[in-house]
Amino acid sequence: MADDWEIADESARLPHRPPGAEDTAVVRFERVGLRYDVGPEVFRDMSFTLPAGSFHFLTGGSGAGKSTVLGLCYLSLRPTRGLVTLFGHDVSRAPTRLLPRLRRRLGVVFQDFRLIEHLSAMDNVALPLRVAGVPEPDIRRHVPELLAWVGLADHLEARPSTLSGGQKQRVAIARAVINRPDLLLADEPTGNVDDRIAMRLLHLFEELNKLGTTVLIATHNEQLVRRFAHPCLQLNHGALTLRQPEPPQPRPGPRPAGGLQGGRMDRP
Amino acid sequence: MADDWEIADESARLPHRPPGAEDTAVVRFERVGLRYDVGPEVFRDMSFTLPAGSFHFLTGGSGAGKSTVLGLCYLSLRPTRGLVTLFGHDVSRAPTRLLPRLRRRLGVVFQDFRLIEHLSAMDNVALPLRVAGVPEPDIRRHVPELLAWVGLADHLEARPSTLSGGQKQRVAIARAVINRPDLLLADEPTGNVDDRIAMRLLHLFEELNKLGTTVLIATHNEQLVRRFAHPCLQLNHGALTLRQPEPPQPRPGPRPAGGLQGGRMDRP
Amino acid sequence: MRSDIPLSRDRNARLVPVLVGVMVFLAVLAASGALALDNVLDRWRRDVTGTLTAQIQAAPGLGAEARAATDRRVALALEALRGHPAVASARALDDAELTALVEPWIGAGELLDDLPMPRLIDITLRPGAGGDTASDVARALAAAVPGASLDAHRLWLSRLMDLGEALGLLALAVVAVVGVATTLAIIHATRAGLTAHRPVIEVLHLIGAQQDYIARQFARHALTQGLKGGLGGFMLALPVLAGVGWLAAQVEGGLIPRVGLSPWDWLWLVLLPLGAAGLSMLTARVTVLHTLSRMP
Amino acid sequence: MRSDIPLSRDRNARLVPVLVGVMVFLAVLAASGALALDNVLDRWRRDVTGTLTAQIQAAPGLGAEARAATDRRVALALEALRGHPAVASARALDDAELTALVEPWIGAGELLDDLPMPRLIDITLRPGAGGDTASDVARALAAAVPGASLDAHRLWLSRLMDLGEALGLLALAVVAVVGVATTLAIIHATRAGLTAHRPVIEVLHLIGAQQDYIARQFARHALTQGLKGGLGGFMLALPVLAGVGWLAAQVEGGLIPRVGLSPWDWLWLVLLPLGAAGLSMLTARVTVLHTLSRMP
Ligand SMILES: Nc1ncnc2c1ncn2[C@@H]1O[C@H](COP(=O)(O)OP(=O)(O)OP(=O)(O)O)[C@@H](O)[C@H]1O
Ligand SMILES: Nc1ncnc2c1ncn2[C@@H]1O[C@H](COP(=O)(O)OP(=O)(O)OP(=O)(O)O)[C@@H](O)[C@H]1O
Ligand SMILES: [Mg+2]
Ligand SMILES: [Mg+2]
Repeated sequence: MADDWEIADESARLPHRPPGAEDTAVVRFERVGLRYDVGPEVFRDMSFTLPAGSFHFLTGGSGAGKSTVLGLCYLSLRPTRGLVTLFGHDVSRAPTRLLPRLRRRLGVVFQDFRLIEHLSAMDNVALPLRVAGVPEPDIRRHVPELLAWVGLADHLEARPSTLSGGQKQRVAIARAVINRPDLLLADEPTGNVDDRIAMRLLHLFEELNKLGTTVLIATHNEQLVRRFAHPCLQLNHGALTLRQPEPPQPRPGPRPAGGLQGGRMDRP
Repeated sequence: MADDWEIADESARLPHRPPGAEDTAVVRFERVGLRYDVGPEVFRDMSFTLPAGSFHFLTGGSGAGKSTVLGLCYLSLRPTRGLVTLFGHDVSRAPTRLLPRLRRRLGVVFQDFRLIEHLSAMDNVALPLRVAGVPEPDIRRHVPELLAWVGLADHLEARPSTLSGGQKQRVAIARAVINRPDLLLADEPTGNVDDRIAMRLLHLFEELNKLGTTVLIATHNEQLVRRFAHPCLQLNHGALTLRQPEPPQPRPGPRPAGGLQGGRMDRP
Repeated sequence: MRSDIPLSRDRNARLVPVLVGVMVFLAVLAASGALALDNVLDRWRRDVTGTLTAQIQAAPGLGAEARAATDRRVALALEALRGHPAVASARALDDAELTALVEPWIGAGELLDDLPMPRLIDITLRPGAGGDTASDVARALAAAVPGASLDAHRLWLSRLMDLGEALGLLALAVVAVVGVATTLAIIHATRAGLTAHRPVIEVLHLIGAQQDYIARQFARHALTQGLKGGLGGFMLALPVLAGVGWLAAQVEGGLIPRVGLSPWDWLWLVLLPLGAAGLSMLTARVTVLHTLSRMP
Repeated sequence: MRSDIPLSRDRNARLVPVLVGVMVFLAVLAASGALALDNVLDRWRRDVTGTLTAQIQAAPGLGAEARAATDRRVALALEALRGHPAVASARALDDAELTALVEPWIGAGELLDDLPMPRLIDITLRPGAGGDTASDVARALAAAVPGASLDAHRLWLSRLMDLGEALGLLALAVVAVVGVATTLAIIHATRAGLTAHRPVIEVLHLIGAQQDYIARQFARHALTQGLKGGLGGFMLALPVLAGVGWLAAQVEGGLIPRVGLSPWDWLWLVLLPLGAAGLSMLTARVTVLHTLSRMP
């Protein structure tokens, strides 16, 4: 796991994002509005920017529109009004051919996991690699390593329906990060795990962030937002406000040294 | 809402549980063991009792077996070994005819909601009443009231797929409590809602508890467990320990007076 | 009855009615074919069984004398036939009948009167006459009257009848096979339609619904869907049947009787969509109860 | 090709192969029926078209004299026929042929030699002879030779032929209808099978799979399933066809030619399961691409 996940030649993998160009916008919303079908507008005139390499939380009450914002970012929804750009491309006007290539640079943790029921945990996590054409031997090596790291070494062949809620969520997270995305979007990724695992997963996201991945995490967990000092986008009645992190709080316990290595987490 | 939900002649509804007989066990596990198919035992020799009218949390790491314990309580699973009694009936030996009647005295919030996709929120919540043969006019009155109370007045006719994660969870909770069950089992009922709504839902559970409902809530939310002073069953490596509540902490904000009344919660 | 779980709002479940429709459509075509064939055979049977035709050559020459000679031959033949133990009755066709028979082939007109026409005798056999009765009668006739023979045509028709009967059996066999295949397909489609509803069944079960309550919901739903599909397929088959009937009416010859379906046949056909819907309902009920019986 | 998404592990999706199987089974039965009917008609056509049989009554009396008189009549008739513009050739059947024809009806033996047997003449008409040629020839023959007539039997068979051809058309129409229904059912079953996979399609799409990659996965899966079902249905139809063939062989008369299928017919039949599988594959591809085109 470690060798493959420790950075080596990150710049070579990300030619579109020259080192130091932190100000390049990975996601940019400009006066975006969205309504579902004939319903009311979920929000309007929303503007914000996620610079490359940034780490943001996205909070807001239930039904405020967090998942909707993420859906716009991962190209599952099109804005009704306004402009959404992803990696500098206007998503409304990008040619259809281009979209799959943009999507492969994303990692998404869906709120309802969206695991494929008739595939094993391993096959589910391998999906982004298969789609990207990664050679099978590499898949066979990387996937079990990552699953072991999230504490599912014993469940490689389990169908999603035989996994507990938190185990499913960890499979979903593994699938989102397996191809080291340029942009990670996670929707309530710790809703079904206990605080210990939540910490561990957040550290995984921070580790990825250090490798250059831009991260946006929608969450209700105020504690998490407070504990990790990252800027927070707050959705409230369709309006977005950016809240800078409070002065760093003492982290609970020492941060694990070998960040992404470590043993199993199952039944801690 | 209020009139119907405020107690009136509770004793008449619960002849099996004479007032004051708090020691009557609603759920009793005796040296229970369970394994799925050919897998390892999730736990063994588990014994505990939920007295009538009690309120317990159930905690434990992801994959520890919380959902499995609840599944045993709501008769979705049969113990591989040991004895499980529900309302005094040995579930392994109760005649099949009896089980639906036992199940109707339960309210269950499933971790994955299990809403019926092609029914509206209203029809989903109405399901337990329909199954119990409640007259349609009563259903038409009670269901919208309860949905309004959990903040979904605007979403009565919405299909589950058009609801946000937290909205789905609230529909699931409404369905569990609509028939004022004798035993409420909730699996991670606040995983998808923010703290404010979580508090509100917990108060709903406490309110029900005061009306005589026995409550068991599986959760990862340590904060919640600490904030509400109720005994907590802790699952750890297949062993169960009972932790009595710490000395009462100051509750966050005044508890709403008209507990179960009140306005909408959507987009707080 | 009070309002139930609105299963019919599930819009994905259009498969079952469509498949039931197609199956009923095919089954109606197959069954009506078999029934019509059976009707044709029935008429042939009535026409043919127990009757024979003898042909008496005309005496040579033209004119009244030759006619008288021919008449004598016919009288002789009638006598011989009536004396035969297997013959119930024998009747000579009169001139008008004979002319009517020959006319289509040779044309009407005075020519006919001049020709030395062979005479025909309709023979009715006693019931229960065996298969070789015809040969027996033929031999007796030939011995009694020179130039008399049995009409091979009718004999041949009787053989055709046997063939037709065998083909009818065969058609019935094919219809049976189609019926079995149809039944299996409807059962399978209904069950597959229900797998999509397994979570619903599970939730209803866990909510405390009685097994029978759940099964009834799904059975009623399946019945409605099956009726929709079955009647649809039946309706679609009607114009096809009408077209086939029209074509058949066009080709009706003297030999091929009118192809048609009796009211009883129609009853059978109407039973097909109803049966398909009932089958779908029963399958739903059994499947749901089976699914439930495997839940604790 | 590298390992793909193992869609085939989805165990709920047995519906499509079973339905394709049933449909192919029915289509094979229908098509082989139509082909066999066509073959029968073809032989009848070859037997009947352009040929006629004339019957010459034997001269009265027994013995050599009468025979000689009959022979003269035959010679006269042959001459008249060969002189007719519509007749290509005319040939008198010899004694052996005549005896063989009559034997089944009257029985063999010395009796036959004693009987004044009518003679038969095989007539071949020139190609392109019209529908009323037969009546024309009949009239000419009757005028030339007393006691000579055209065999109504053959004429009747020619009418039966017309009927058979119309029935054949009708059968083809029914087969076409069955084919359309089958096609629709396979398309529908494949699409319904895919609705269960919609979440999978969605996830693959969101993960950044190319449309063509996704469509190919599902098309290949559908092809495999369709082949399984189609070949299964074909295999099931084989014993039924064999049984029907055996029954038909049992009832073969002199008139009904051997019912059978040529190698070309078999090629057509084998194309049915392959076509069904191809149809299923195409439907899957089109449906998936359509589903994807409606996702942003
Ligand atoms: N597919 C849809 N069709 C119609 N309305 C929808 C759809 N999806 C979401 N909505 C509505 O849009 C609003 C915002 O939903 P969204 O899922 O973005 O909320 P959220 O912030 O993610 O909430 P939660 O924290 O509960 O998941 C909600 O009122 C919801 O009912
Ligand atoms: N249907 C099943 N078949 C086989 N194994 C199962 C099944 N359901 C759960 N398990 C296994 O049983 C163990 C306990 O699962 P359970 O769902 O009870 O955990 P949990 O405490 O609810 O966890 P979480 O907090 O993540 O929901 C897990 O290891 C899980 O993989
Ligand atoms: Mg959401
Ligand atoms: Mg659980």
